[in-house]
Order: sequence, then structure tokens, then C-alpha cells
Amino acid sequence: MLAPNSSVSIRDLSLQFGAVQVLQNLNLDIGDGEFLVLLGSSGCGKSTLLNCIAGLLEPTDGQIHIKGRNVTWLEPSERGIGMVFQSYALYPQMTVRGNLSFGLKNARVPKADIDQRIARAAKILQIEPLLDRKPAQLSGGQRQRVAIGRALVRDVDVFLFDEPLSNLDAKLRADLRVEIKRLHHNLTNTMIYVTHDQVEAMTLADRIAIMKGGQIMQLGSPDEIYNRPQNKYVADFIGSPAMNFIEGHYEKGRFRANDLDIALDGYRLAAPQVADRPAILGIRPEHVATGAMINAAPIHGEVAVELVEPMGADTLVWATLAGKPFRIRMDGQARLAPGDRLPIGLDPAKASLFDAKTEERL
Amino acid sequence: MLAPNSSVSIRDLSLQFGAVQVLQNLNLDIGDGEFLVLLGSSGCGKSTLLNCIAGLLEPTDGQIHIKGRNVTWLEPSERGIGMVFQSYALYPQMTVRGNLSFGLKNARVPKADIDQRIARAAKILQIEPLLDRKPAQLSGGQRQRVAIGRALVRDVDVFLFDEPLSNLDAKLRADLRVEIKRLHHNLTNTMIYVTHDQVEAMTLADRIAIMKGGQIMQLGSPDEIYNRPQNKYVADFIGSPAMNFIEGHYEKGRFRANDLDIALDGYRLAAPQVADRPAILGIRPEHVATGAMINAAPIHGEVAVELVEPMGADTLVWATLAGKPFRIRMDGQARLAPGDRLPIGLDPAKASLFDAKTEERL
Amino acid sequence: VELEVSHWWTSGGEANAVSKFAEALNATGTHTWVDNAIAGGGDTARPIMISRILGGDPMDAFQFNHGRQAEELMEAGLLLDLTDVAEAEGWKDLVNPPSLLDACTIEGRVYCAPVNIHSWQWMWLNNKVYTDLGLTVPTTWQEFVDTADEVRAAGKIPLALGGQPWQSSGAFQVMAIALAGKEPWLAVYQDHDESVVNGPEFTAVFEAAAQARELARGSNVQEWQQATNLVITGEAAGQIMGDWAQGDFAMANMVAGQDYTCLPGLGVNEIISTGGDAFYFPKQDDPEVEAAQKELASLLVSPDVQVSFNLAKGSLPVRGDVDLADANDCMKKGLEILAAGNTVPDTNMLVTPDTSQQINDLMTEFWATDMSATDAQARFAEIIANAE
Amino acid sequence: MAVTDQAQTAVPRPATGAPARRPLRVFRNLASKIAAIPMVLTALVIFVGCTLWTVVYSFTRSGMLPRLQFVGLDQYERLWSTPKWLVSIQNLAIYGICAMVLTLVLGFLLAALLDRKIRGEDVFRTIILYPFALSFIVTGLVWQWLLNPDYGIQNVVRSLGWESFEFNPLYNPDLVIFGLLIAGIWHGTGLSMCIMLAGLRGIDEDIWKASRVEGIPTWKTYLFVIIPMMRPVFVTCLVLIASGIIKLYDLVVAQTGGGPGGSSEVPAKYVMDSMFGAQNLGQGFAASSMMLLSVIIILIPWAYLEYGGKKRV
Amino acid sequence: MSNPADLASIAAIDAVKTRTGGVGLLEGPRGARPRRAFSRSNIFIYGTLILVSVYYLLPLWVMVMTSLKGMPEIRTGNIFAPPMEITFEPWVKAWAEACTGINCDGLSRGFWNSVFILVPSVLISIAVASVNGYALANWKFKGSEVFFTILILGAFIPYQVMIYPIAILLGKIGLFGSLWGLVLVHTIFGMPILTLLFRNYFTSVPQELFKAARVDGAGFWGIFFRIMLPMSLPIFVVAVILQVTGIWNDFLFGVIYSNNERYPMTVQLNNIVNSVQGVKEYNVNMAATLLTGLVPLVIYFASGKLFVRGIAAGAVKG
Ligand SMILES: Nc1ncnc2c1ncn2[C@@H]1O[C@H](COP(=O)(O)OP(=O)(O)OP(=O)(O)O)[C@@H](O)[C@H]1O
Ligand SMILES: Nc1ncnc2c1ncn2[C@@H]1O[C@H](COP(=O)(O)OP(=O)(O)OP(=O)(O)O)[C@@H](O)[C@H]1O
Ligand SMILES: [Mg+2]
Ligand SMILES: [Mg+2]
Repeated sequence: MLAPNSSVSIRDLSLQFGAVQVLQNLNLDIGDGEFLVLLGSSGCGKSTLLNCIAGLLEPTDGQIHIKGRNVTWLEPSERGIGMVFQSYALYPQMTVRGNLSFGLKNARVPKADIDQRIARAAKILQIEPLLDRKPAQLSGGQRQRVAIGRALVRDVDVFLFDEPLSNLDAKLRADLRVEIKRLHHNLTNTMIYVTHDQVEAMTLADRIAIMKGGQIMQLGSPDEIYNRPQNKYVADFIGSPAMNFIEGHYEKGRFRANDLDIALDGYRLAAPQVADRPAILGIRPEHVATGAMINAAPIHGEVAVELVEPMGADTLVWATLAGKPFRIRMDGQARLAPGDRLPIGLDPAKASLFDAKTEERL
Repeated sequence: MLAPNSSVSIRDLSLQFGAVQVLQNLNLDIGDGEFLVLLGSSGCGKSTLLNCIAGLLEPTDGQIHIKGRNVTWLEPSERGIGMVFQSYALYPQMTVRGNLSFGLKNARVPKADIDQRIARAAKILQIEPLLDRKPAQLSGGQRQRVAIGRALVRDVDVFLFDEPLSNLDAKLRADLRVEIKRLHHNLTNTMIYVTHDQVEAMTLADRIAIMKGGQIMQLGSPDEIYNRPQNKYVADFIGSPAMNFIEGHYEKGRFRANDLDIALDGYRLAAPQVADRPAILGIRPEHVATGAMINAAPIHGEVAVELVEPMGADTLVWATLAGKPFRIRMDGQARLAPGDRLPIGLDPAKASLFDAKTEERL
Repeated sequence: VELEVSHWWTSGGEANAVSKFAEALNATGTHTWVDNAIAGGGDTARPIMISRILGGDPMDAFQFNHGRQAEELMEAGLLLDLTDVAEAEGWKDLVNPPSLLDACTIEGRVYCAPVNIHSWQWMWLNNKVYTDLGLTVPTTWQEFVDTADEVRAAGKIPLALGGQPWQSSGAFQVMAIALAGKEPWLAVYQDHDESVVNGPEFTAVFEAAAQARELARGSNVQEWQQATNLVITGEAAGQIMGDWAQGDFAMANMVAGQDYTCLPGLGVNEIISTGGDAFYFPKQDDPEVEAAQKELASLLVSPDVQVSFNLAKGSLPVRGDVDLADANDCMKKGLEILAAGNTVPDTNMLVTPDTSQQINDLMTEFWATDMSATDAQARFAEIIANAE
Repeated sequence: MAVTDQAQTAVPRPATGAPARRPLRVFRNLASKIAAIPMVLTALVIFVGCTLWTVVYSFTRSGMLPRLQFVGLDQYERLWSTPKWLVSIQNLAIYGICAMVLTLVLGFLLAALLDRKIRGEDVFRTIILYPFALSFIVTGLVWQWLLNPDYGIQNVVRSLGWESFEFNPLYNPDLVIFGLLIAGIWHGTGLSMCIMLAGLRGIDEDIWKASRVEGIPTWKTYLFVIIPMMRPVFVTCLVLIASGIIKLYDLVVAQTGGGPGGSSEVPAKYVMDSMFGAQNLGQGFAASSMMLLSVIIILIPWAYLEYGGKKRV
Repeated sequence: MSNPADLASIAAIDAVKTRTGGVGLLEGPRGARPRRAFSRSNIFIYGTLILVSVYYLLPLWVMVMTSLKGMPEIRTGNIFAPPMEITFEPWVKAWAEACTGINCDGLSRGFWNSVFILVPSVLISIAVASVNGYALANWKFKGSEVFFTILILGAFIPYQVMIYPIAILLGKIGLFGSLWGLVLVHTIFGMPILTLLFRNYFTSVPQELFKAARVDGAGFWGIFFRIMLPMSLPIFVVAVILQVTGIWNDFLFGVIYSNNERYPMTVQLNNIVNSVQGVKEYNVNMAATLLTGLVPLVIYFASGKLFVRGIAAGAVKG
């Protein structure tokens, strides 16, 4: 009764460390060849979930299926998974070749086969000249590539990545991100990727699962998650600078807060009928129109500039709206000073509305 | 012969560790109340320079002046500086209050005075409720605030920050960044801030010093550094995604590479007369106009889309121009697929041109 | 058959004496003596021997002090029964004094072979110390005490005493038997009668001991050999020590009666105790070994071996029927006293090691501190009262 | 409240009788359990078993050989009425406290000096550490000789002209324990110095920088910042030192033999003397049981804090 | 400096210098602060260290000097004075001539015995303890911590308490008096501290490495031998040092649980030192002591830095 075509299925997975419930009745189906990113703040249980899938942690309850097999009680090496760790976890005393062949030797793969697989992986990852070096002689990016290679040679169905790039510097991170994306294109394995960097998540994922406290808050494509966050947590979590929230009231298609009163024309409500209630309106700083674009926005206004943060390509402006701090992302060339008055435009179609109590999307 | 009004002056500073020349004849003047950011990749000598200013390292040669005093041989505590460390370096077994007062008690400041200064600092940093906790009971952000407080209570002229935020997660980093900026506004002390995060540098700095191999590559306002990088290193270092570089030839006001031939009208050359020579043209991904904006750009063209990286607010498009990979930053709502042809516009006024040999700006 | 023999005779004279046994055994042609010496005295060696027996890997023979030290091993049936050897050789009639064999006998079975007699009751004096000071060499304890002040004044230690516990308690019991006499002594040590301890005889002994303690101040040595050496070199005038000390005088080429004087029973009461050593034979499975053990047992008591061994060791033979023509002055004195039957059993035969340890502890404390004679007497009485 | 994507994930559990059965608990981690057998056996058979054996026999009147003849608490009554035992306990307490304090303090001071980026650190460290390579027997013998008034330091100083110089701890019942201490410290400080040095090296450099910037003198930084930070290191040291002190025996035997006049007796020696000298195992077992009891009283709370507590955090 | 890039960057610096106002140095201090070689703190630090070194070296000095003197000189002379006449006789005597009972072959007999005891004891005790530490660090099972705690408590039990029960146990399993019995005893008594060290060390090895190896299909032993062992040199150095010194210096077990033919060097040493005749032959005793201590001393002198590093890895992270 598994979802058809699913590569990894997780059923009612729970895990406790002593009294701490780290994963709670978690269900997840990952399609064949899908690139799923687990995203969440530190300590939310991403690594724990990944380790459960890999078989490195024993769940307290629930089942894990990979390629239709129930692998809940299998050894990690028998599950058809490969794993890449944040700290690379290369065997320091072996050469790169030794690192790549270790798993194969354990599985008693014939020597010729091993050589061939290493050659192929080395080619894909462009680490051929490094094969006889030791990890200490490699740069961070090269090490990470070897770590990926280690999963690659084992010809596994599912790749698991645990924050593989977070030890690298920004530039390298961007490069390797692209490489991983290319790799996925070429290999079409299922990949599960843990990160707490949203840019990584957005750029890599077919689907993103946002986690919090051992539960999945939203599962969807990057676009869905960015544009239609299911709840305030996800909305706040995704996007940098973070979304602006204005507390107020939803009343018959309008949103009211202090001196603000907005008609939510164009906003797609989650349910056909929504009763009046306290609500929170979320507007992303980059969805606030300024300059020439204002005209395209249905709602107009003006705010006072309080602080200007030039960030090179963009400028972040801090202002006040309805008595609350309000962030606006503008072009990097914008020249503003604190105290200036800035005309803005808002588009309800790009906003998000949440119930003030449940914090669910309305 | 100090620059008038300079708070910190560094004269011909050199420092060697054994055979390694870490700082080389470095000169720097920092104005009173200025916020200077030292930016550079890992190992370029930022911390070393900061430690020299603080008196924690002894230069091999050169002088350091603070507030007009030659402090080269003074103890750190006598220099009127306060320092905030990446690892917080709080005294773990003392309460927050103890951490703040330890230095003052040691300097035999009267009790009443100490209390008053702590109260003030706690108020500024909003750590009043935390005063009786130990560092272990604080979150990363709170710890960092206490570390700043420790410098604050000492009423120093110059604040030194060594990557104060790099141990914090992205969200917190953004928040504390704003707080530090506010602090600088309120206190108007001179601040020297080391980071390798360009967003921090751009948002915080009055001036940025870009370092490489113990030397300053460019010193200027964020705007200058972003828009008129002095050399290719700075141009490449600043901006994410990184600037696109196209190798070719400068010939009488035109730039030629492969099938590309651009008239550099509107480009401000560094020298009035520039001879023809091999050159490199740099164009920032966010300065490539697409969509409706194309019309505003003087130069038009079309590229083939190779890879699309949606990043939420923006989308990064990988294409090819003049046979080289070419990055274009587009709006987050852009819907493109590999293979699509994308019309683009370029504005030479926003581009940078470098000598292919010296890599200096032309 | 190789016989492994454990003992703690490691100093020169002792080792020389052991080699007599070894030679005798090797001379049988069929057996060889495998020497297993452990230095450091009985306290170091005993646990090793006992644990080996308990661990099921016993040596073939071992030396203990004569007395109650091996009582439990005998009772536990871990030792070879030598009754047949003893009967065949007529040990019962030979061994003199008979108390030696009694200590080897439990319920009529003989479990050990006594090899020598050592007596504690000797005082050794360096003649030169006295003649240099123009004094006559003391012949009694009282004379010794009377001259002590002058000896001290000359910068010498009147009485040398090592720091080891057994030396302290040994010195005390020598004084006890000399000053209190045989009957009270036996009443205390043999019958454990604490009323005698509190009686006048022992009060005098304790007072004398307190006095002797003052005389011994300044001898900062541990081993008895070092104390004896103080006497030999003339740094000290005298020492109370068993007859084994004369081996060291002999080694230093000193002649009894000429260079040094020995006073049995401190010159007061010429009685000697008959301690000594005995050999025990742990049970072995191998009948061949057992035969060899018995052979060794009989060899140890045989006249020739007794003579050669005891001459080397400086001790007295366990049988009255051998002739020690080569014995020196002091040994001859001992033999005479022995022949006269002025003997008492050694304390080791009279009190358990447990009690003896307690006495040691008390005495070592008494001799080294300022404990008053009456306190010591009271504690001694308590120990005697609880002795088994 | 979690909002999982109901449509996608709320698939009913697969039917019971899943293909892979949950394996028996005992057999999981089997290799590890097999590998731990030596440890388990040692812990159970030797440390628990032998200890229990000892405790049981401490209630008997075993003499030279263990014998199950129970006599209740007699051995303990006698133990506590024996002056030598009381002296032993007192000595151990004095020695133990002094040795712990001195070893820690000296070890720390030396480590701190060596940590000051000095020249010849290797040489000094080796000099301080080498005694640890020697046995207590050797240590005892050497110091016995050095402290011997007729040959050793006292004699040498006197022969230099200071006639009234008095340094004779081994023959003074009141000082003898300090004579032992001199040797014990000589032997043991090196290891704690090494551990502390390692601990100091682990302290974040920034802490030092921070305190320098604040103008705090070095000694104050050590006292108020570094030492409190090194608590775990001190604990490790303390455990090592304490386990050595409890076992203090060889040194006493070699250096003083318990003298003068039994004034340097220690519990372990009391045990040995009772068991082998006096051939009264029962008494020895009673004494060792008392030693164990005191160790447990000291250690259980510590072990709980260090290991039990940590697990739950 | 012919690299054009270098020249370019220097030119760049010059350009920057003019821009930033590099106007040269002013009066006053420059460069590093001059240091007096005999600053007060230096005098204090080195003074203290030298004083302490004297305390630590004194016994060694006395031992070496005494062992090179003849007895007459010892009796009359100052123990700290170097020998007026160097003689190696005490060394020869200690090594080859000193008597124990009727065997007069000095320490030489014990040396090889010690080596034969040492090698298997060190190897096996470390092997067992390292596997234990590894199991405790990486393959925790129910109750493993309990056993570990018992083990640590065991470190505090005086050895004497266990002499009899262990003798009886060894007798029961028939190992008493054999080399393997002795090895077993050393393994048992070395276990608590060694296990603690190894456990702490393996705990500090990144867990991810261990996980990676499991994913790679290595089992308990595979990970131990292929991954952990090659990484654990420092802690093995510490363990070897501790065990070599401990076992080499051991007297009690060596004499009780082995037999006559296998008595280690320390037993011979004890015999030599305790076989007193008249004056102690201090020179021979000292020579014997030094000879006995030579093996551990050499190991300590040779491995100083590794020892500290290993201690840091194994002890401090506890
Ligand atoms: N061995 C353990 N014992 C007890 N609690 C644990 C253990 N391992 C993890 N936890 C807890 O489980 C929770 C989830 O941990 P996990 O490592 O999965 O977080 P994460 O999402 O991967 O965080 P990060 O982004 O920091 O890696 C955390 O609160 C952590 O404290
Ligand atoms: N004590 C030292 N001995 C020798 N070299 C050193 C020492 N400290 C720093 N260096 C070297 O000096 C250079 C500059 O170091 P520094 O710490 O200043 O770099 P940084 O710019 O702060 O780097 P990061 O961003 O990683 O903190 C590095 O190449 C480093 O290897
Ligand atoms: Mg994680
Ligand atoms: Mg740095």
C-alpha cells in the first residue's frame, strides 16, 4: 500500500532520546528521482530523520521503506543508501582511492569492478588527479567532492546529504551547489538533502519539507513554499530579509490594523468561506513595490524611512507601517536617507494571510 | 603628521610569524566615529591586524596611533579599546553581571559607578533580565550581546570586533547586524569590524578595507567598492552571485571578445587616456537587464538559458556569453526553462573594465 | 626430581647456609635443588608462598619460622604428612629440645622438619668502645645501663636498635625473660595470663624498657644488620639481638670474647629460647615428587647437614647428638645453656602470628615514641588477655 | 500543530506481518556485546565478585586461610579499637588531603608556568614527569636515603657549616608523614602537571585576549577565570590522585616501613600486615572493607554527577 | 620577484598607500616593544622552574652519582658530590653478580623475564582495553555504562584486597603460575584507567566518521581496525607508556602470580636491595635501581611530547 512510484516512504516514524521526543509520528513519501530538501532551524530533528532513514539511528516506532522494501531493521549498508556528511567524514588515513573503495571492498566487489566504478565517479566529480592524495592534502571543496564520490561509487538508490556544504565558504558553496544540482540531473537518483540554508533549499529542491520540533510543517515545491506558506512559521522562516507581519483583523475581504485598511482583492483564500477573525498579514520585503513599479500595485501608501542598509545589489529599508517595523527591499542603487518619506505599493495577491490564533494560512 | 581627526592610524605596519609575512607595510587611517570594516577571505590577516591594533600581537615594524597617542608599546588595556570576539570569550563561570564588572573592578572603579555603567550598558543592549544568568544559560545572540556589553562598560574610544556574528545562525545574524548598526549610531565610537561576510560589510560599513595576503586591496565606501572596484580581485570578491568576467581586448573605447563587440559609452575610465590592451570586462549578474527593463539599457543581446536556480526572491539564470558561463539575476517570479532564449540588455556605465595583466581597473 | 624450595634467606651468611642444603640434595644425584629466594623477610615472602599454595601451584618445600605460622596450613591438609619419615628416623628422640618437634606436630602427625635453633636472648657489645673510654666491658644489663651515660657523653649510641617492629618486640621479650625470669615470662607468653603482666616483675621490665628506650635514641637505622653494623663500627656500644647477629661480627673479622662480647640472657638470666626455622612440604600430586620431598626432609635433619648448615648459619643444631667442634665462643655458650636445659620455647610457638603482630605494633610504638611504661603495660595486658 | 501534507502522506500503515521482522534485542549490537565480555567479566567477577567475597569473609574469623566461620562484627569491633588502625586512618587523611591539595596546586602552578610559552618547555616537562616512570619502591628508597639524617640532606647541610640544621622527618613520628609526602609529591606531580597542561592548552585563546584587553593581571585571570574553567580537568586529576592515595602502600613500605613506631602506618599496610603478617585474613578483610566503604561514599556521588548526570542532559 | 602578478600587486599597494595617506612614520615607539631578557616575570618563571627542577633531579643525581662511587667514598663523602673516582663495579655487580639466595647472577636473570612478561601483558591489556573503550564509546548497549562505572570504581580498590580471591580463581581455571595468568592479572588491573582513556578518546573521534563507515558496510571490527585504530596513535602511545611503566615496575603480581623461573626484574631488585649485610651497598642498590628503571625512563624521555598530546586527547575530554 505504498504510494506508487515512491522511492522512500516513512510511516509514523517516532524517535525518542530518553524523555525527549525528537521525531513525532512523521509520514513522508519521496518519489523516485526526486530531490527532497529537509529544511528547518537548528535542532528541529533534520539530522535525526536522515539518520533514521540511513539506519544509523533506531526509531522508537514506525517503519521506513526504501524502493518498496521494509528496511526498518536493516543495517545501513544494506539499505541501498549513500550518505554525505557535513564534516566530510573522510577516513583520514586512507587515500582518496582508499576512501572510495572502502565500502566496495567491504561488500566484496571484485577488484576490476571497483577500479572501474572509481574511475567513473572520479570522472563525474573531476577528482581524477586527486586519487592518490590523503584527505589532509585536499581543500574543503575537494574533500566534499570525495565525500560525494564515496556515495557515488556504491551505486545506491538514494543519496542522503546532511548539510554537505555548510563547512565551506560562501563562494565554494555556491559552486558546489550548482554541481550537486547537475549531478542530480545526470544521475536521477533520489536525493534527500538536509540544510538550514534556505538559498540552498530553494535552488536545489524539487520539494522542500520544512521541519519544526520533529514535525513537518509544510511539504511542497520551492515556489509553493515561498509564495503560499501554509502557516506563519514557514512564512517567517523562508525569505531573507524575513517577511513583514502586521497583526490586525480580517473582516469580509478586508484587512484592518490600526490606521491600515486594505482590500484583499486578488488574494486566494485557502477555504472558500472564511469567517471574520483576528488575523496576521504577511508581506515580503521584496514584494513591496517602490519607484516606477508602484503603479502596477493595486494599493498605495507612504512610509517614513528609519534605517537604510545598503547590501550591494539591494538596499534594505527599515520603515514603520501600522506602528510596526516594516522592511522593504529596494534596488541597490536606491539613494535614501533616514527621515525620507517613501511611497510604496502593495499587491494583496502576493501577500499571505494567517489566522492570529492557529497561525494557519487563511 | 597624522591625518586630522583620525581616531586610529596605522603606519607602515609589518608583522611576521617566523618566515611568514602576515602583514606587509600596511597603512590605514580611520576617522573619528567611523565604522570601518575589514573584509577579506580567510587567512588574509584581518584578525592579525585587529590584534595588532588591540595590542595583543606585537608588530615587527611600524606604529599604531589611537586618538593621536602612539600606543605601539602600550598594553591592550591602556589603549582605550574594547574588543568583541567571535567565540564570545565570556568568562563561563561568572554571571553576566560578573562578566561586565570584572574589568572595572580590576581597574578599581567605584562600586556605584560600576553599577551605573552596567545598568546603562544592559539597557542599551536589552540584557537587563539576563544579568544574573551564567553564559551557559544564554542563547548565542544573547552571549554576543554580553560580549559587546563588556566592551561597552569600559567606555572606550575604539571598538574592535572580530567576526562577532559568524557563530550565529542567519536569522540572528541579520538581527544583531541591525543592532550593531544602531549601536554605532547612538554611541558614535570608532568601530573596526572584521568579517568575511560581504553582506555584513556592505550594510555596516562607512568604509570597507578589502584585504588580501596582508595588504589592503581597496579602501572605500561600500558604494565605491561595489560599483567601482579598483581591481579584479575586489570585483570578484564583492557581490553574490559573483561578477561575470569576459576576457577580451580594449580598443579605442570598445570592448571586443569573440563574437562580442561593445561600445563602452558611458563608462568612466580611471585615467583620461587608456592605451589599447588585453582587458577584462566585468558585469554584475544583477546589472543585466531583462524583461521590460531591457529598453533602458544601451546594449541589447540574447543568450541561451542553461540552468535556472530559483532562489525565492530572485532567480539565477546560467547562460553563455562570448563562450563563457554568464550569470544573470532575475526576479523571483521569472519562469524560465533550460533552452529558452533570453533577451538581455547591458549598461556599460555599470560595468567594470580591468587590465588583463595587472588586473587594475581601467 | 627437581625440588623448588622457597625461603627468605638471602643475606650472605644465610645464603651460604642454604647452599649447604642444596649441595646435600644435589649430592643425592637423583634430585636437584631449585632455589627460590625472596628477600625482604617473612612478611614479604609469606604471602607469596601462601598464595601459591592456595592458587594450586605450590613449591615443593618452603621455610617458615618455627612455630604457629603454618598451623592452619597443616590443619587444612595442604601439607605433606612426614610422620613416616619422622618415625623412621626417630626424630622424636633426636630432636632437642622436644618442643621443636611439638610445634611440627598436630594430632600426632608430623608436618615439618625443624632445621635449626635460633635464640633471641643475646646482647652484643663492642669491647673497643668501652676500653677506649677506660671502662670495663659490662657483664650484666645493670652494668651496661650504668655505663651508658659515659658512652653517650662520648658521642656514641649506647644501645643500637633497628626500626623494624620485630626488633622492638624482640628486644622487649629478651629483657622480659632476663629481668622477670622464666616463670613469669612463660605465664605471660605461654599461658596468656594478663595478671602477671600487671604484676611487679613485668612492671620492672617495662620500666627497664623505658630506660633502654632512652639509650637507643639516635640509632636511625631500619634493618638489624645496620644496627649491628653500628656496633661493629663502634658507633654504638651494644645491641640486643638474636644469635644470627654473630654471623655479621664474624664477617667483619671480629673475634668473640676479644673484639666483642656476647651476653646470653643479658648476663642476668642465662636462658635461651629455642626458635628457629623449619621446612614444610606442600602436598603434590606426583608420587615421585612426594618421595623426593620426604628424602629432603630426612636429609635436612641428618647429622652432617645439620653441622655444616648450622656452622654457616651461626645457629644451633636441632639434635643433641652432633658435635660442633668448630663453634665459636658464643655458640659454645649457647650449646652449654642448651645442654643444661635452660630453654624456653620461642614466642612464635607460643602466640599466634596475630598476637605477635599486635605485640610488634605495640612495641614498635613504645620504643619509638614517648609512651609511658604504664600505658604500654596496660595495652600489653590487653593483648595478652585476648590472645588465643 | 503540524500541518503535514495530508493528501501525500496520510497513507495507511502497510499490513501487519511486514517483510523485515524486528530482530531480538539481545542479538542487536552482538559484536559489541561480545567484545565487551572481558570488561563485563572483570567488572562482575573481579571487581564485584572479589569485593563481595572480601566483604563476606570480613565477617568470619579467617586466619591464614579463608574460613567461613562467621563471627558477626567482631573483626570490625577489633579494627576500630586498634590504635594502629586509627593511626593509619589519620595518616591517610593527612597524607591524602595534603597530597591532593599539593599535587593539584603544584601540578597546576607548574603547568601554568610551562604554558607561558617558555623556552625549554620540553626539558622542564620531562624533568618533572620522569619520576612517574619509577616505581614507588624506588621512590621510597631514594628518598629514604636523601632524608636519612646521617647521610642525606641534613648531613650535607651540616657539613657545609650549618651545624644546627635539622631536617629529619623520617625519624620524627610527628613529621614522618610529611617525609612520605615529599616523596609522594615528587612521584606524582608530573602526571597531574601533564594533564593540567593539556587542559590549559585546550582553553580558548580568546579568553586570554579578552582578559588582557580588560587589563586583568595574569594571576587574576588564572584565579578567577581559568581555574574555574578547568573543573573537569581537575576532576580527572583528582580521581587519578585519589585512586593512588587509597592504595598507598609500596611507598610506605620502602621508605619508612611504617615507622618510626608505627607513626606512618596506612590502611593498605594495615590490611597487608593483618592478612600476611598476622595471618588474620578476617581482620585484613574488615579493614579493606572499611577502605572500600569510604571510597564508595566518596565516589558514588561523583560518578553520578560525572557520568550519570551527563547522560541525561 | 619576476612574477608580473607580484609587480602588479605591489603597484596596486603603492597606489593604495597614497590614497590612504601613507605618510611615513612619526616620532616615538615603533615595531615590537623591546624586551629585557631578565624581566621580573622571566626571572620568576625560570627561577621557579629551575628550583623545581632541582627538587626533581636531586634523587636522580644522587642515584647516578652514588652508583658510580665505591663504598668507602659513600661512607665518608657527601651524597651529592660527584665521585672522586668513577667506578662501574656497582653496575657490573648489580647486573651480573649480586646474589639472591644461592643464585648470584644479579639482575640479568630478571631482565628477560620482565621483557617476556611485559610484551604480552602490554599487548593484551591494551588490546582488550581499546576494544572495550571503543565498544563503550561507539556501540553503547543497555547496561554498558553500568559496567563502566563499576570498572572505574574498581580502580580504587586496593590490590591487596584481591590477592587471595584472584589466586583462588586463577587456581580454579588452571592459570596460576603461568605466564598467561600473569597477563590476565595485568589486563584486569590495567583495564579501568585504560578503558577510561580509550573511551574518552574514541568519544572525541567525530561520530560522522563512524556513521560513514557504517554506511559503507563496515561492521564492529571493520570500523575498529580500519578506521579507528589508524587514527589513535596518540592514545595508544599514552596507553603503552602507562602500561609499560606499570607492568615493568610491578612487584606484587609478578612475584605472586608467576613462579620462580619467571620472576621479573623488580623481584631481583627487591632481593638485592633487601639482602642486607652490614652496611647496605648503596652503590649497588642504586645501580640496580637505575638498571631496573631504565626501560620506563627511556620510554618517558623519548616520548615526552606524544604523551602530553595523548593525555590531552584521552584524559581531558573526560
Ligand atoms: N544523542 C542524543 N541524545 C539526546 N538528544 C539528542 C541526541 N541527538 C540529538 N538530540 C536532540 O534531538 C534534537 C534534534 O537533533 P538533530 O541533530 O536532528 O537536529 P538538526 O535539525 O540536525 O540540527 P542542526 O541543524 O543543528 O544539525 C535536538 O534537540 C537535539 O538536542
Ligand atoms: N601564531 C601564528 N603563527 C604563524 N602563522 C600565523 C599565526 N597566526 C596567524 N598566522 C597566519 O597568518 C595569516 C593570517 O591569519 P589571520 O588569523 O589574521 O587571518 P584572518 O584573516 O583572520 O582569517 P579568518 O577569516 O580565517 O579568521 C594566516 O595565513 C595564518 O596562517
Ligand atoms: Mg544536523
Ligand atoms: Mg580571523
